[in-house]
Amino acid sequence: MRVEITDEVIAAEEIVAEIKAGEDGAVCVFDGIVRNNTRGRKTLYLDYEAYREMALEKMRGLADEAVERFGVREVALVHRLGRLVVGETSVLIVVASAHRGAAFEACRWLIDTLKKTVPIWKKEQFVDGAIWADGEPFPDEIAVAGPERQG
Amino acid sequence: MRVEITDEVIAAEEIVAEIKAGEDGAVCVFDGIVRNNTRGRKTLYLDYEAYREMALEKMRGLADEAVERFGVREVALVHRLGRLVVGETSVLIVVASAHRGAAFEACRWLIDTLKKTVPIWKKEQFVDGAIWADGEPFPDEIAVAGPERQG
Amino acid sequence: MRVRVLYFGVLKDAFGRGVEEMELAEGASVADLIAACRGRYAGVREIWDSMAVAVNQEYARAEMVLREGDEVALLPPVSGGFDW
Amino acid sequence: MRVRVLYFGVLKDAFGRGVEEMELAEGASVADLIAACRGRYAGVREIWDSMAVAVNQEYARAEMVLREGDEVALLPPVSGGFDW
Repeated sequence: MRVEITDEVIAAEEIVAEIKAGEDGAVCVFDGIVRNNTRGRKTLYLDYEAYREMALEKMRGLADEAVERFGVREVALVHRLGRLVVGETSVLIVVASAHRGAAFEACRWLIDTLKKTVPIWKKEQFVDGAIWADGEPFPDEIAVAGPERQG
Repeated sequence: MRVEITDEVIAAEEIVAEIKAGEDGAVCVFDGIVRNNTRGRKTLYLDYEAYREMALEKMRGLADEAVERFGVREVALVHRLGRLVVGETSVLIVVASAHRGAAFEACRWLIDTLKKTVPIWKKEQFVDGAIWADGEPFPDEIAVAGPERQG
Repeated sequence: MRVRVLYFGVLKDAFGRGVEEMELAEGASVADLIAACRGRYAGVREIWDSMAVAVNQEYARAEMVLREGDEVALLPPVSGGFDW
Repeated sequence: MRVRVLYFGVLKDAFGRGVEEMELAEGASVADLIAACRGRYAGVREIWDSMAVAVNQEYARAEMVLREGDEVALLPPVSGGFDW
């Protein structure tokens, strides 16, 4: 299990090569990269920040859960923080498994769940301003309704 | 679109690097590798053979259809033939897209459809004998029922 | 009429060759060709019941009528959908 | 009692800092802390309605009662589920 938060360029080839073993028949890789636009607005770069200790702990938990839920053999989950330019990898997920179905499902579940539950944010720098990217709302079991919604 | 049947080692890193463009936010890769066993029987190597011209034509068709069906930007689809040892890549699929959902779905559809409809076969060499791998039955629209089933 | 028949995978091993010319009656269909081949090879029945045929590199139905010079490929199920 | 409050993302920019110590009444809950912070920042309501809170690095419910020395993090929705 390789779970990391890093400030450096993610060495994708190395991570993929390292994870493979003789009993694997399928490797599924998700590479999340910085896109040159958001809804047509031109992006210059992104700044990623995290609640670092908690994010790493949550990522470890997701990797363990993926192995248990989908029966895959091995998982790598690496997120980069700091300033990333267009084309760079912000998150890399690699899943190795005997069979492809489990590899795909675990990989998809990992990125979907990571993006909803791991405390990492990105600020997008456009040519004409910067915004914190709209996040997907937290799942109900995590969200804390504001006081006005509780009454 | 990079669609190839090759007798050489598949240069995965090169293919992935080549496919990425500024408008992509997600790259999904499927790497099908030779496993060291099939149902517990130890594998020495696999020999892949194809109805080469037809297989290439079918793969081109699948790549085009993936772009159209899932709205992804770009697809690479490379299959290797000949003798492959444990750990080597037999098929590599790379899908680049603005969004991850389409990338995953196209990648999964490509490998599932390739394995049912592209005329490529593998013979497994075990320590104690060789067999042509059991294939999944052809989809109904492709299968030709034998004469005995027609009456 | 003559057609060119290609064998792949387990069928190639069974027939001991990958290609041959076959003489068929005018109006013979894909099903007729399969029946002729089947008579020459007492292999496992499942292969014949789950195979596909390509005529000139396109999948073809059993009732398709063949023509002089066609390239007919007999295709066992392709490699291992449930294998990985 | 004193707790340590961490701000992230848009909240960090809004408060102009990433961390501060806050004095709360004994028995104060996560909801009480949010109400206090909300009073100090007239930002968009949606953030407060869709955020999460972690106490000592675990997601916590609004009714959870805080204790002296807790690390409480206010977390805006995480990065862009519908973005890629």
